[in-house]
Amino acid sequence: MTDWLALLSWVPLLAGAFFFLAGTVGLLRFPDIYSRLHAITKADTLGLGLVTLGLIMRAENWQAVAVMVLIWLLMMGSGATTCQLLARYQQDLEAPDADKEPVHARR
Amino acid sequence: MSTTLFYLAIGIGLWLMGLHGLLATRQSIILVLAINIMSSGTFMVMVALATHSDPVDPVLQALVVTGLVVAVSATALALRLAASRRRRTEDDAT
Amino acid sequence: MPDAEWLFDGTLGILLLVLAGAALHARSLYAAVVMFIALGLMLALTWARLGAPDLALAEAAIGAGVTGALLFSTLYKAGMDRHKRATPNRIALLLPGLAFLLLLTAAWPLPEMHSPLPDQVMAHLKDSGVSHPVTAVLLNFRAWDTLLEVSVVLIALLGVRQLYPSHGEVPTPWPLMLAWGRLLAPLTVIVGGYLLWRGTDAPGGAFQAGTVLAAGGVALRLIGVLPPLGWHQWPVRLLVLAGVLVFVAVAALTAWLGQGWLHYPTGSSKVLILLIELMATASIATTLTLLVVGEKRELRP
Amino acid sequence: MNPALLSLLTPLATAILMLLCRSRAAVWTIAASLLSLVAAIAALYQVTTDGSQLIHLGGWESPLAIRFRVTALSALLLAFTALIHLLVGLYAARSRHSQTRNTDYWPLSCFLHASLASLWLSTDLFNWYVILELLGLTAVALVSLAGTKAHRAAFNYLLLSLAASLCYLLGVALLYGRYGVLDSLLLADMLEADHTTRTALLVITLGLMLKAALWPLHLWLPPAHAGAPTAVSALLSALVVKGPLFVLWMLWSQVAPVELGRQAGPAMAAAGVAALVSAGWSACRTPHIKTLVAYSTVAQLGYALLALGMLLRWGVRELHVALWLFVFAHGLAKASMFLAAGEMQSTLGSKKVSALRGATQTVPVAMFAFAVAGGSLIGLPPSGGFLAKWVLLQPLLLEPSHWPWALGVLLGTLASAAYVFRVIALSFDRAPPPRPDYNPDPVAQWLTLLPALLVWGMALGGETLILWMSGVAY
Repeated sequence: MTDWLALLSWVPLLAGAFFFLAGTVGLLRFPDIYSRLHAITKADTLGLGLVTLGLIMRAENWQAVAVMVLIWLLMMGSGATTCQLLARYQQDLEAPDADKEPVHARR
Repeated sequence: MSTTLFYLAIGIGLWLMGLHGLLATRQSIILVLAINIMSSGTFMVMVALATHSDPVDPVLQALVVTGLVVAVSATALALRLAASRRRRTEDDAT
Repeated sequence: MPDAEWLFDGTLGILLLVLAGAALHARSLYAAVVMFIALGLMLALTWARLGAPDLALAEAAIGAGVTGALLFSTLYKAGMDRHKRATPNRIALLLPGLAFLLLLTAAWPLPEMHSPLPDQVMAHLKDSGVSHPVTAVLLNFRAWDTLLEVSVVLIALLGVRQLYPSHGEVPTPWPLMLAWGRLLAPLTVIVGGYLLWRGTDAPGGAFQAGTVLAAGGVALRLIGVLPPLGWHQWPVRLLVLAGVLVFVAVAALTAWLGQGWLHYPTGSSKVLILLIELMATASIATTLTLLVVGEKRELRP
Repeated sequence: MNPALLSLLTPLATAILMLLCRSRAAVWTIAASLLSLVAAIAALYQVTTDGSQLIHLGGWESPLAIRFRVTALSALLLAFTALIHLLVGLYAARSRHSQTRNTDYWPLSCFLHASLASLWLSTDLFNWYVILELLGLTAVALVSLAGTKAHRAAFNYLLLSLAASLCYLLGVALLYGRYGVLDSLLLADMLEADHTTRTALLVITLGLMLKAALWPLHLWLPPAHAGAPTAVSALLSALVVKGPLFVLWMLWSQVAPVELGRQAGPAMAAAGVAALVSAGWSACRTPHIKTLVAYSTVAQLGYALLALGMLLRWGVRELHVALWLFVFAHGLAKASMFLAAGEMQSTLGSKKVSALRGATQTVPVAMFAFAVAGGSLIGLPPSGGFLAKWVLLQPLLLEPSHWPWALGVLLGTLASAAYVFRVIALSFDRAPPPRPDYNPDPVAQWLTLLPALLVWGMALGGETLILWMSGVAY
């Protein structure tokens, strides 16, 4: 599209990169797995959203934009689900409560 | 130092890492990983060579697709063998 | 190297080597497998960078996806000890260094070399029945390779059938996984179908489509929606054997009635290629699903 | 339809149909190998009448398409493969002890037959890679038929086979990068002896030697071939290790530049002699019967490696004949020896060589087959092995400068005589009282004798066979 839009796209791209960086620092610094998961999922999802926005500004045709949005939705969904699964799996490992049948935990 | 040569070097490096891993470890799953890394190295050498013609050489691409499918089926068999090899107490009275 | 690209190539190359080293020398098997899957995705990025979109698709689906699933199911099923104690003994690093120099000097003059094959493929592209060169090579110019390759996948399944895989029964799925699986499955079918159809004139094709469909099949099987596929059920057998059966039938008929082995009659090469691709996709999807989640009672005769 | 293609298509189609209707009847496989044998003989007749043909698969012209080359040698190899499959199939169908009765052995052996047939016919470097991979996976699937105890050997076999294929593929990639052609016949007049070609051929040779278990890369073979079911170990030793050897011979004698071959020749010949001596020594010392026969395979491949090395060094045409006579004689003799060893092992109920004490009384026919096959491996006169050794020794004894290599052949013969007579001497002792569940299967024992008689048959037509094979263009 027009070049000012390309220039403007640098803002969301850099913001996205910053949030990815924040997520990674969170992953390295936070003490236990739950907060790490939290850092990764939150920061990365937001970072990805911003990067996708930046790329959409640079996209040539609508079909590319639609594909990028679909990718973004998919990533959001899979990121959240994986975070849930990992958290629940970790919870099973640490404190398998009696009523819920431990799914993966194998002695 | 063209792009092709750089990726050729990386491919050869991966191939040697896989070979070294194959000779150095005893763990069955790590051995399978080593084989996969070795095949990725070989495929990288092939794809790096494919970039010498302007539209990337379709023959080499087809060869690497074939190689990939062969690698995944061999890995599946190797992993199942590793799993059943480990469980020697498996009932194979049949 | 053009100015800005060396930064990207440099980081990608170093990342590949570091991930490969980490996968081989990780402390625990679990970490090694995770590193390997990351390496698979980096490889997919490398193939895209080197201008081979077909391979990027195949590597992401096959290399990172199916191989990762296989690795995790092996880790889980065999209950392997997740913490590796024995560190690999350090074979002297001199030998690999020497070999690296030998191979690099061998590969040094290669970027300038040129091969007649790509121009020949382009020249014959119009009467190969498809407009995408890689699919033309895979399914027309070197169809014999592809036939043997589809039978390699079949032989891998036959090999796994002999192993009476350990009967770790499929765990009961959580409601969240059920919902996510139900959402993903139709999407994989659409993407798989699209990849198959676009294969004739854009990156895509039987193997990438088959692997994406296999991923959908595995997800459905794990959440219990898909019933256990049994080798004793003839539809499953027909699906698994479809690829090789159709390919061999086409080869035999063209050799017997037509001009020669796998020499498609002039007008109908596109139809034949599509038929073979469809059957190959079906057989690869079923075979990979059985390879990943095929359990003891399903695979036994 | 070209008869050679029919000989390739029959086992492939039979395997798929057997899998589709889930039939495990032996009769299909035996019929398929018989039909394939007839088609191979027809192809041989067609080649002798109007010369070797080149089939362009898919009708595209040469550098693009994969090409099949039907020469007298490849037709002979097709017939040889079909014959061995027929003999081993008959034994596996008839014998109670071959552990392959109600298993997937039948479709898998048809696939093995089809992949070997396509290996003999193809001339495309990457096509050979896919076929070698198919061969390796089928062999691993067959080895793992023997149950969990064979899974460790099968796992090692699979991994080393994959590593070897990747070494081979890297060499092929370097050659394609350098010359831009994948067809070996076109490469034949393009190769120059520069650094890239030398390195590529080195890596390819390492891969193929590892796959064909040539000395010093043979350590995976004894556990794999000994652990496999009887019929499978016969197929593996007689045929599967010959596939990579064919590619090695094709590359070095037809494709590689002559000066490179002259440099590599002595190294290969030395490796051959080393294989003969070291594998022979291990065969003498191993306590198990089937491991002894497996080590004998590694040793006998030393003869082929020696013949190839000498061929590259001096370019004497008779050594082509010597090499391929060794392959045929060893295939038949080894099939008979492995079947006999497996039959004796399951009848006497023990893997140990010491259990063969008095075998001439307890399992007479199987022991006789073992002895006849052993005679051919040593090279005793009325046998194919003797023919091959005769043709090998003639150029060796011609010039005095070649005599040290004849000494190597002498040492090899001594070693093979040692491990064969070790078993035969033991079998003439007085047999211990038979075990309660001892019931021999005489028909199966006569079937193990069949390939050994064919090895003797080779000696009957020896003169014509040598002259005909010398006249054939390689």
